Amino acid sequence: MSKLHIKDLEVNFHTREGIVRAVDGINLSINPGEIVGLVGESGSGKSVTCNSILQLLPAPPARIESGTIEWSGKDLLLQGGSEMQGIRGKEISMIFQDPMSCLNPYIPILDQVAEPLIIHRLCHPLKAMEDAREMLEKVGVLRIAECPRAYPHEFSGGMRQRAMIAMALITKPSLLLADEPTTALDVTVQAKVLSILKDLCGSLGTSVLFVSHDLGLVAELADRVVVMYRGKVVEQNDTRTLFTHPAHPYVKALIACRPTLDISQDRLPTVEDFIDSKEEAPLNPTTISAPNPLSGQEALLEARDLIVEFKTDEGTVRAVDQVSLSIRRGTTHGLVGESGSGKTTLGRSLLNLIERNSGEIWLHGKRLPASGQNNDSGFRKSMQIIFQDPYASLNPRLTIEETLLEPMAVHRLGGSKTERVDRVVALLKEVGLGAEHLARYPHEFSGGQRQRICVARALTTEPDFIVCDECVSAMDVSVQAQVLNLLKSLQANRGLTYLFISHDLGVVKFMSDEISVMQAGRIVENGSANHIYNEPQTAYTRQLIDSIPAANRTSGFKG
Amino acid sequence: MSRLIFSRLLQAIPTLWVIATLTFFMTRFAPGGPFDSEKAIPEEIKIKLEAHFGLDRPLFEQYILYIQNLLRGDLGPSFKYPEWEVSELIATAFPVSLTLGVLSFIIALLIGIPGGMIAALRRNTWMDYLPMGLSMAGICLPTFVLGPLLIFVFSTQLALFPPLGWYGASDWVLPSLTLGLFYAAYIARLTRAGMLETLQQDYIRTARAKGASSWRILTKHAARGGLLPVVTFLGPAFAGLISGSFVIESIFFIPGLGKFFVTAAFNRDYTMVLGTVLFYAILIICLNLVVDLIQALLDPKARQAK
Amino acid sequence: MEANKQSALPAISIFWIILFGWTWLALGCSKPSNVETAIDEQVLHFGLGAEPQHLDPHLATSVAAHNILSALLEGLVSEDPKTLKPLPGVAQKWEISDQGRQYKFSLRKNARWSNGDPLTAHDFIYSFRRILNPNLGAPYASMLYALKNAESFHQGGKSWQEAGVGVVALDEHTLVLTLKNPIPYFLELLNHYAWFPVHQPTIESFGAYEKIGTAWTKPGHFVGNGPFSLTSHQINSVIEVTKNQSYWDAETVRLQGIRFYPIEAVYTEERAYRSGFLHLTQSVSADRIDFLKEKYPDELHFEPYLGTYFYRFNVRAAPFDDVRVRQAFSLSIDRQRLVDKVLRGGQSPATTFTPPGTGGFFPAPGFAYDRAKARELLDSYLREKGLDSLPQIELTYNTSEGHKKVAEALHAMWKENLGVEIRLLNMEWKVFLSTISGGDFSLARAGWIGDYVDPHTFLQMWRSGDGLNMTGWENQSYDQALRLAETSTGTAKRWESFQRCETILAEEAPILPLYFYVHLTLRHPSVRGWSPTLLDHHPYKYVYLAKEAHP
Amino acid sequence: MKPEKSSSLGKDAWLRLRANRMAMVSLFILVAVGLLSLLGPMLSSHAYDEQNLDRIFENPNSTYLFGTDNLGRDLFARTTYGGRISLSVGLLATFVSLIIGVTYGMISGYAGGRVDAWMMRMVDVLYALPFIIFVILLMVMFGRNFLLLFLAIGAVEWLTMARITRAQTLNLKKAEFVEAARALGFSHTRILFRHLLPNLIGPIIIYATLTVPAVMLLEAVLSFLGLGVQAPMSSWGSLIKEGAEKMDAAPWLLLFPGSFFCLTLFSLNFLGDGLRDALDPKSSKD
Repeated sequence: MSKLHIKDLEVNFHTREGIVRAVDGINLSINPGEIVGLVGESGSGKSVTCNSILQLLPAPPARIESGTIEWSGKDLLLQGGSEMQGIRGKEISMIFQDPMSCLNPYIPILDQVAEPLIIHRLCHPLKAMEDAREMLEKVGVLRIAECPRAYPHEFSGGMRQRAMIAMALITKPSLLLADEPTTALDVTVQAKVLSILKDLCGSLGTSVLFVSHDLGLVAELADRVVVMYRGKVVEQNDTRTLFTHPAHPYVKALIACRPTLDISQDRLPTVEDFIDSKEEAPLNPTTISAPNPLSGQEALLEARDLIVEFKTDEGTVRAVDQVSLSIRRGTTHGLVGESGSGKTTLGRSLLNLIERNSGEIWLHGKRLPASGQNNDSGFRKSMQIIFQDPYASLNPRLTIEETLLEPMAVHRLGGSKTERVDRVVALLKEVGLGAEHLARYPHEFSGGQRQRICVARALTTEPDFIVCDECVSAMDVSVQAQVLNLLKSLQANRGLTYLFISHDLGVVKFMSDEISVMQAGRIVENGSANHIYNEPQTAYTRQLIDSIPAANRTSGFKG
Repeated sequence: MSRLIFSRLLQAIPTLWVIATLTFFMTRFAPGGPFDSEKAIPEEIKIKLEAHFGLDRPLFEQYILYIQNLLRGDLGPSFKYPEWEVSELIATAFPVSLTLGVLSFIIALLIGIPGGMIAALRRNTWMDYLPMGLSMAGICLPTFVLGPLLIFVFSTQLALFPPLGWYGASDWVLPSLTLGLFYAAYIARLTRAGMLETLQQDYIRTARAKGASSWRILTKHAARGGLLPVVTFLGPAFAGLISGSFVIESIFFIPGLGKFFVTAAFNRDYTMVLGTVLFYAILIICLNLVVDLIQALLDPKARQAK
Repeated sequence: MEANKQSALPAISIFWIILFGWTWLALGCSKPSNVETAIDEQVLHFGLGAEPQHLDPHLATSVAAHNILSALLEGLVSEDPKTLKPLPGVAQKWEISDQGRQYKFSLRKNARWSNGDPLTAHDFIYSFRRILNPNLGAPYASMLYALKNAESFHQGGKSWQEAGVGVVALDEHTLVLTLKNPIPYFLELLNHYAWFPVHQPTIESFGAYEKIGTAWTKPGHFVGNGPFSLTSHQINSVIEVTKNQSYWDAETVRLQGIRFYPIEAVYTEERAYRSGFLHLTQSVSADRIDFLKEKYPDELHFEPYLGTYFYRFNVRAAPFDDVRVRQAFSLSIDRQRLVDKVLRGGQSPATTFTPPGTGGFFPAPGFAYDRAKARELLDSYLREKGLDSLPQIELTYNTSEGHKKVAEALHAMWKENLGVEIRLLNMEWKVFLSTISGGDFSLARAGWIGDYVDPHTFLQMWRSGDGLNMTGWENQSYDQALRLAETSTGTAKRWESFQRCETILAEEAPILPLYFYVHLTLRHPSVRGWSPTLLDHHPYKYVYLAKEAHP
Repeated sequence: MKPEKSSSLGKDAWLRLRANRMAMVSLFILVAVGLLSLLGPMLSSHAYDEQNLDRIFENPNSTYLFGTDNLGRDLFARTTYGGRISLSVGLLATFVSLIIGVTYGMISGYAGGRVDAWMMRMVDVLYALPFIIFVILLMVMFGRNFLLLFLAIGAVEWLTMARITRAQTLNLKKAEFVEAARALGFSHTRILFRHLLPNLIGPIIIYATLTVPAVMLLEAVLSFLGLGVQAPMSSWGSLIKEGAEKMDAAPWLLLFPGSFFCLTLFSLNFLGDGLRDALDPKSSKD
């Protein structure tokens, strides 16, 4: 068993726009049998660090400027192509984030799992297939026994990630590099995959470098946690100490700004609260929120017996199955469920963006027209949507000004052009941007800023009802906190009604007054936020809650 | 799989019908007729001739008659060479074009795919620029320049190969090279683009992380995905190759199909035009089907979808 | 990316191994050229120019068909290889009577079909009847109008007996032809394939008597009586004939076979010749004359060819409805310069329509070059019409390098000499034909090759309403003069009438003769017994191949 | 990495294109060839149809920069004049094919469902037609007007463009900004032309740079068949065709127009590649 020791590693990216320092002199070591968590937000350099160990960085543009990576007496950075081939997959294996794209779609799973054994000539190819089958069964890919020639696309994401684990561990490597291995998975699946990973590595004595953006998740698994921020290691310590006594303000902020399930807050603390003030902020700057004063009023939106079906090659799929829903004015209705549960479809059919097969939708007591026609803009003005991906939801060819003016022009709001521009500027200020941003194009903004623009666009028509469809799911926790705070304050100021869709129970609970849990197109549970969390009525909801890493469920550390 | 073949063949029927109809009327509306000639034929003889070929009937009746004959598999005699049936002419010329096409195809693949792969692997080095530059030259040079050029070098100057004819293996070299190089150029570019795209895929990184060698990555992991777009191109390209090339046939004096495509239209040889058009359409339909089957073979996802 | 260099090498090396292997294989198989082996084999490799449309002599219309049919069939007479004067063919001898109206042919007894059947006078009657049968629709049926009552039979409605066509078999071997009126060049006419006999049993067995497009002309079916018989026909590739042993004069025939290659592209044909693939080419591109003259001075031949290259005016529409404009266009062409500088193939400038010397007829020059007069005529026209310039004139020609070159040269000449800029309009062949015959042109390119060596084959075209006239020009005196020439018997009288026709043509200028054709060809020195003839007819039975003489 | 100045995607693409040396050289060559074609016939002291029958087939010399042809015409004037014809033919036909193809593809992709299926079926049918026969028939019908003919060729060339546009539209249709536009109650036309079309420009431009050479090659093939421009006009295709026939006797007749032609095609292709890189969203910042 060897020890990995990274010393003063510096990695730069040489792009046309200039040199970007991705990793800025970090030191890190992994002892035999140890599980080390490497945590940071996007752009912190955690993946670059991980990839540079096996020389898997795309070069150019990446260049390792200095440092050493010691592994069983050798400096990995000095090894040539064929030496590295001998180490990769044999001594050090790797698992990547997206199981959908990381398995070769043209080769049967079994062959891919067996391949490391064949490449490294560890056994006879026939024996390798046998071992691969065993390994796959061990990680729970049971279908392989029935159809050994199955291809990756025939498996779900969770099964594929299990197969990736089997592939990585089949050669019994000394070190496993896991780069965000569960980020793309649903919580319940994530929990299962993590436990398999942990058990298997434990039994093989493999040490693990576990890279993740999710501190809570790492707490669940790691013996030791290393936190990176802007290419530097800001803190590393054993898990318990790091959680209970974080030293660096950034780490403190990371722990604090994630909405948790056990307490209710009106506003989330943000990283700026901790870093800019340079002072010890309270760990829990929260107030238990008072009951919403607007609650109990009449329903703004009501849906009755909604059914939405899609035709696919395999036949008709019922995405929304007899859903009835009522949302009161000025409240937030949370909608939670795993991928494929139909929550997004429900959101869009409420906006009449998708044709529904049957059912009725009432807004302001008026019935919406049956089909998803575009031109009956009467109701369009009062209902808007904010999407998950702020990168895709802004037209890249239009400036912010054009994007925001267009809806007003189409709906003839706001009289003259100057009046409209004034309103646009006011809106931008409201979402935390300014008039100086008007002439810019979307690609010049960060993800958080773009989402603010999307919010502003949704507000141009002065709607009452906004569907937030996973609108913070793609964001780092620190940015997520800012956007969630913005949505909350807008609701307070404008009396907006939200349908807040997310797979993240914590976020939903933070935002919502009421929560519906969706599964397979149906709403399985309905109730007030606290009620759902404290007394889940169905096994499914309970499973959802239990799957959340303990550290994310509560503000305290119980791992 | 057999369902795919069956449904495709079923779809082919309306396609062929539309094509036959379109062509029928287009040729008839083109000015001039099959019996116009310089030594002006007396009017009464022309009428006789037209009656003999049924051209005196109303156009729509001719059309119905043609479709009826077509359903019986009868393409009728050529108007230009009435002593020959259209199907007979196609049947004599097709083997020639097939030989030429297959040879060119092999050359195109043998040059194009390795060339594109090398270029993709060594992107932005001279091993990329050289084959890509050559392939651009191949695309830019019309075959009627390349053909005489090859003849000039290999036949006139070096006396290695005969400059024309289609009588033995040595006659095959220059025409298939001329035709093959043109397609090789396209294939090389497509291969390079496809390979570059595939080499950026995450699963290539996975393969590298397993310790696979470059050769293994190229052949086992990247080739399938990278060559899929090439396969799509190959169907119509192959149809184009084996249905002959007028330019090549004219330069090298080869009795292939390509000549009929051009001269039939020029001669207003109505039956021949329709015959060649339908023949080509059937080729395209069959080869597209083959392409789909190959794609299904290469791509398990496509296999399942079908 | 650390790809290793060996990665793509196997594929490349496999490719090169195959290529080299192929090269060696091909080299190993490479044979001596056609021309090299031909002397021993006595096989002539003949550039045919185009695939013949028909091999049925009664349906054929092309030069290519003539070149093949004259090997496969023989008429009543044959041709002298140098002068094309009639020699005995199937007919051993003949007597002319009734002031040239009646011909009595004695057929030779040893004349046989290629399948051994004897060839009799009835075969000729059957053949004449077939080509004149209105239901066959033979394009050259009118060639036989020379026979008495042939025209009325061909117009239909009458049976052969009723019509009484002037052809009678006195016995198996004696055939009497009666003409409508005396034709001095009648015997020459008989060498046209329309007069060739066909084998009755074969025709009947294919039902080809009045049906177009039967398989009787294919190898294995074709029964002929010529010096050669058809052995192979691969369309667009080769037509092969071999010596017919049952031909009556097989002793004279020295060639064992002829291979005809329908190479259409003139540059491909030239390459074929230069590589020893062909003995002779059908044509040579005008642009290659200087180059080939230098490289193959002894093999490039300029041979007289009975044909005139000219343009038609459309006299039905302005401005060419006025003779002054037509004359102006004609007078502003420097034909000598056109011939010397543009065509460069030894053509002679056409100052008349009939090539001088056709059958001994030398017309007086009529079309001249006179810039000043041309300008004057045009100006007077413009003044009279009150025009500043002529409307846009289009010169229509069919797609061909040669036609284009001439048109471009004339375009420049008119621009320079007349100050008129015309527009050139190149049309695809069939469109060209329908445009011209529809009269939808102002100036159109044309050419005429004589079917027989007599001025009549040229001058008859300009009769009012003739199918070949197409200019819309009608002239009573011309028609009279032509009729007079047709009915006269004495040479002097005929020449006088033809001269009258020529003079009217030159005065009225419905056409614009440019030059007289020359047959340009590359011919290998080993081809012997081949003489230049006016009609480009070369009786194959006198042709043979011999080693080049080494002076 | 936020730029100080605001920049549109177009400007960004231009900056990236400027960094691509191959593409810039190509652009320069194209501009030079274009200018030469435009001005060349005026620069030459001989008109493109002016004949000097005493000086035919002359080697390049001081009077005739590129030599003369079979009628003693100045090859420089003819080459540059031919450039005008070939380039305008290429651009015109491409333009027509773009208009038809993009509209067709966009409608098909945006409408989706049965409309899409039928429209694409039609494209498949047209694909199965041998192109050359149809060009000849069109040629025969429109033969009198060369520009009209290339309008017709453009009308035949649009198939691939339609397929590309449709595929892109299908992708873009699912983009969230299109859905946002629908949620905001915009009309279909507005979505098609203001939101979809500008985002399709990238692949359209790239394919257009590949269509221009394809059309120019087609023009050359038509010249080979004798269906090219009306004499005495010249086009690169017809000049190359004539040059190829005489390459052993008068190589300059092939060399000069051939180099211009190849240079233009090379440049168009490299420019297309450069544009692809420059407009590729993957290579954008972030």
